[in-house]
Amino acid sequence: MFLQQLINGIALGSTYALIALGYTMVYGIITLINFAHGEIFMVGAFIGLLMVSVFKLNIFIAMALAMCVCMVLGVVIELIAYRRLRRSSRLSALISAIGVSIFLSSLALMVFGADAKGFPEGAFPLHQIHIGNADISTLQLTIIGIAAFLMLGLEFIVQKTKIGKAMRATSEDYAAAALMGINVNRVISFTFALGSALAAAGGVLVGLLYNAVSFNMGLMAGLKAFAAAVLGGIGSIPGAMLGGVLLGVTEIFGVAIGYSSYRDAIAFAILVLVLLFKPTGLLGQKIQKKV
Amino acid sequence: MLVVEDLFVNYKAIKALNGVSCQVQQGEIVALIGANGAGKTTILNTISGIVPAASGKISFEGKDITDIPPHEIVRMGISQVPEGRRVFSKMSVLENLEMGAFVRNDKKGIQEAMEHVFQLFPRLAERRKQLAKTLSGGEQQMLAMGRALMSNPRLLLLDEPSMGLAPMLVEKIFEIIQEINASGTTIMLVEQNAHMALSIASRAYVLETGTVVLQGNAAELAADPEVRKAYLGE
Amino acid sequence: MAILTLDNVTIRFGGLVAVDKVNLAVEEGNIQALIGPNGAGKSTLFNLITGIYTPTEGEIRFDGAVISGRQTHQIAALGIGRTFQNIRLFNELPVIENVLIGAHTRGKWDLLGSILRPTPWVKREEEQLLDWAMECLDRVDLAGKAWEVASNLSYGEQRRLEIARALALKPRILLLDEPAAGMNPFEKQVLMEIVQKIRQTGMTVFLVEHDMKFVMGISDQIAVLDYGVKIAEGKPEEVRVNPQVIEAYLGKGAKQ
Amino acid sequence: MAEFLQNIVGAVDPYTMQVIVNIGIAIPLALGLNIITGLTGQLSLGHAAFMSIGAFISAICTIRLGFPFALTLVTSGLVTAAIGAMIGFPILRLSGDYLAICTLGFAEIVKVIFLNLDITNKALGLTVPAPKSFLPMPIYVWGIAILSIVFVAFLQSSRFGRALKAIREDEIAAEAMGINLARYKVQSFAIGSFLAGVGGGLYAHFLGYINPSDFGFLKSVDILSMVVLGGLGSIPGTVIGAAVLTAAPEFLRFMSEYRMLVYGALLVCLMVFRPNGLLGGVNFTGLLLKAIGRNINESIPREKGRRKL
Repeated sequence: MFLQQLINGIALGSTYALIALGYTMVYGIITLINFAHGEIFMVGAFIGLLMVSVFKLNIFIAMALAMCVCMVLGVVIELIAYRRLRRSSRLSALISAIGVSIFLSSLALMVFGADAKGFPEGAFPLHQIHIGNADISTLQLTIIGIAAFLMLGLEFIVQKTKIGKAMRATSEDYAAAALMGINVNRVISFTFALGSALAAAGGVLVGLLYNAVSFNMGLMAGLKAFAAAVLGGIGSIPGAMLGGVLLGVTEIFGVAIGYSSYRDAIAFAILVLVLLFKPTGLLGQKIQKKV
Repeated sequence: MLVVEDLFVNYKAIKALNGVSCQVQQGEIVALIGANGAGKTTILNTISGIVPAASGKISFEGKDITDIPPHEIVRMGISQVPEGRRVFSKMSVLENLEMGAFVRNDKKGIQEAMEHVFQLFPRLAERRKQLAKTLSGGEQQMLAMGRALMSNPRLLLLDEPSMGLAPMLVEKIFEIIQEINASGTTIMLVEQNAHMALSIASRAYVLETGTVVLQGNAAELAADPEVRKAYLGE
Repeated sequence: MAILTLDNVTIRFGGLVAVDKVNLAVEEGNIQALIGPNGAGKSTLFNLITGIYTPTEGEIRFDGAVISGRQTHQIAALGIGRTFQNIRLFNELPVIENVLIGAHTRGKWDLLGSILRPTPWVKREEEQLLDWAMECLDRVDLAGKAWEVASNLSYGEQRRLEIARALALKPRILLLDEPAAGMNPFEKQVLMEIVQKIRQTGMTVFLVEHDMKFVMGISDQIAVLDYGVKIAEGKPEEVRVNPQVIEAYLGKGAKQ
Repeated sequence: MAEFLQNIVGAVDPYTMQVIVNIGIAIPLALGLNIITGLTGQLSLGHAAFMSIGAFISAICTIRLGFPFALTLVTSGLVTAAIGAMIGFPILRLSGDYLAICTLGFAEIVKVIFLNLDITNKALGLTVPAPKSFLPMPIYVWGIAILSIVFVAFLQSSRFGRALKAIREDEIAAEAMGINLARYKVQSFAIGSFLAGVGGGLYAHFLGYINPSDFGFLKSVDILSMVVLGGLGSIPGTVIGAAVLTAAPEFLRFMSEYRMLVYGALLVCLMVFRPNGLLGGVNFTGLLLKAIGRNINESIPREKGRRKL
């Protein structure tokens, strides 16, 4: 029972982590809570669904395509809705982000309708594996595997590649990075592309997990993923992974011990408590007050 | 090599520069001195493209660079060591230096530049794996200078290299600045330690509230009673 | 009598000792200056006095009472007014409202006063505060700009407005952080006269300044800070010829 | 008297009257958020939660306790203010985005709690009986709207309001002027919550049915847009914002399908092209004087202008 719930929790948490990474990276680089990020996740899920059910593509190819489309979407959103606001107040950018979020979800409502859509039968070869008294599906294992693979890939890009290092430099000191000859705008676009791709992957995986894709799935998942990012320490990539998994596991265990109707409140209660007692999150760094 | 003509810069309603003109010849060390808020840093930042000019013209090696974005300026051969060092504190010494070479793609050249930097600052070689935030103030200054040298600049802009450093270190840093200059890099230096700056510079400009009030040969300026007055209120 | 005393005050940020065992006494009614190169810890000292930072070690006393460890707003209410090195005005508000906010501790009506805003009692206080604010603006020669938005003022005017705002607190000691920075010689002259006039009202002035002409011309007493350590103290003519000070400012070899 | 008013109300067609009343309900709600976000500069993304607290408290007062309507509204306002202060005390230490997220999280928690309580009838929601009052309901609502406008106008021009504005502009400088940040922030949060509570009470009784799901994130964004549209911190702006955004969906009915789509796009355009709000920076007094043909500068000579503050 415990093992079963743990695996369920980790599988759910991995999807939160995938979305949380985008929040954390974008916040790290332009200190904006990208409210539209949850909708990118939703769009990703729909693209994946479309590829599988209409174009009859393999689920993994569909996921890769969804990631590509969302990369472009993320970059375009930044270009249109955020770039010009980079020097305005934080509030303006935040409201613009909320506007994008409303726009995308109502667009999805218009195009795909209000009902949740499921993946066609056999889109993913489902098998159950028995470990002890736990039933673990191949889907759960795949989710955990893909999430882990993508996160390791991201970590590699950020730590080892030239553009990844430029991302870190830019998130630390915008002007100093520009003085190095780094094209800051391009680095920011790249960050949005990367984060959006991960969110799209998360969207397809969640769509498979619940076998439901709907226009309003972005809001709650986005908010929870944000909670995960804050829990881990916003701006920290390992923090987002840790936060996502912790949140997923807590949520599943909360449901298991009978608080299923408070499911959505659990994530936010954790969020509020973390903000109150350790505002920098589990792996975040302290920020010195500037006078 | 660098010509600044009648440069005006505003921050909102505040006029930071009121028609500054100055120039730097190939191979020189030129010092900009003056009190806080006189506009020294603004000049460097406008040359680097971080701060937009309201009017006026900046040209480098004959090309107009007034409205060119900062990352292009670095490519053209100007690099800046900003005030307060601003190293990437969460990155290692090595990674900081790699960032300095961001515009370059020649692996061999980068390797050579890095060896040159380690030769100038042996301390950095010892600490190449450490995160920059664990370095002392003096070491961070060395890292900031080393980082700027990684792009092989023809003109190096130095902003307050002595700030917050112990006197022993200040002398060391100034020796290295002369060394860098001797190896062929032209230098424009902003410094509050006027005597130190004038002792290594060939020429200097004295700024006050966004305008050049005095200029000339560094040795002559060092002896000028006006300079002493500006600094010590004599 | 000393109105403000610093006793062995030290603050560390991580490994960096920004202010190191500083002892200092500001005499009541004096103009006391604090000078030193950039990064010497002068502004940090002001932030310690006003409670923005808390000293790692040592004690700060104002008028006999220990103030280190108290909150910034409590310290302000005791009668310590200040300006900031990098001008911190309430930018979107009119000049007069900036000064009225400075007079916050001079008023009594609070939330209830908002509800009773049109009653004679509240009105009277508002009138008094307005008169007082206008008087403060007058003292820095800005009465004519009372209705402009603060961010539309020139640099020199913004610096003076900060002083008026601090004066509105009716402080017993006024801390000025680089009041002359970025001013032209004429504006500096005007500022010097303003500060002298302020002192004539009996107020103590404690200022950080880089402009030596300004400092030398106005101060009764000067303390010099270098790398967080007090290296000299005395009358302007003493400090000016102090070899350590010359070295800190002009660099080695300038001793003549 | 009451009959006379009833006649006036009766003269307007019911559909228009409903829109007018909705605007009257939106005004205290938006003004409450304007105090927190516009005046004090603390971004709240959970205003709908306070509205829902007010709505449910007032509904319960009416249904279970049989309070008269006026007492119901006062109770819901005060209880909401108390909860606002209680929540505000710990979270107002947070700054900027973190505060925004915390209020958002709090709002979601409130929603989930209401969805699980028996007294709020869980997910089914509550049916609220029409209030008994000698005044016709529209007059009642607008009376309260006007009262809240006057109150906020007083507040803005008082010493208290100036302290809030100082906090918005620069917290460190405000503190150096002797302003107790924590106290003023909590008070501003409490007053904003009070108005949200009253607005929630009006909403519950005028609509006659409330459900916790009606007070989600989108409702908070809706109220925030009213404040932002009119320009943060401006009372006329907020009132116009409340009126326009309440009436707009009615005018946009012909494109009901695209409504939210257009709304989202407009929000982005508004921020990109006018980051200070559509009416931000507009001098309403000046416009008024101009409209009646007076020169602005002449009309506010020094002595008179003083009182204008």
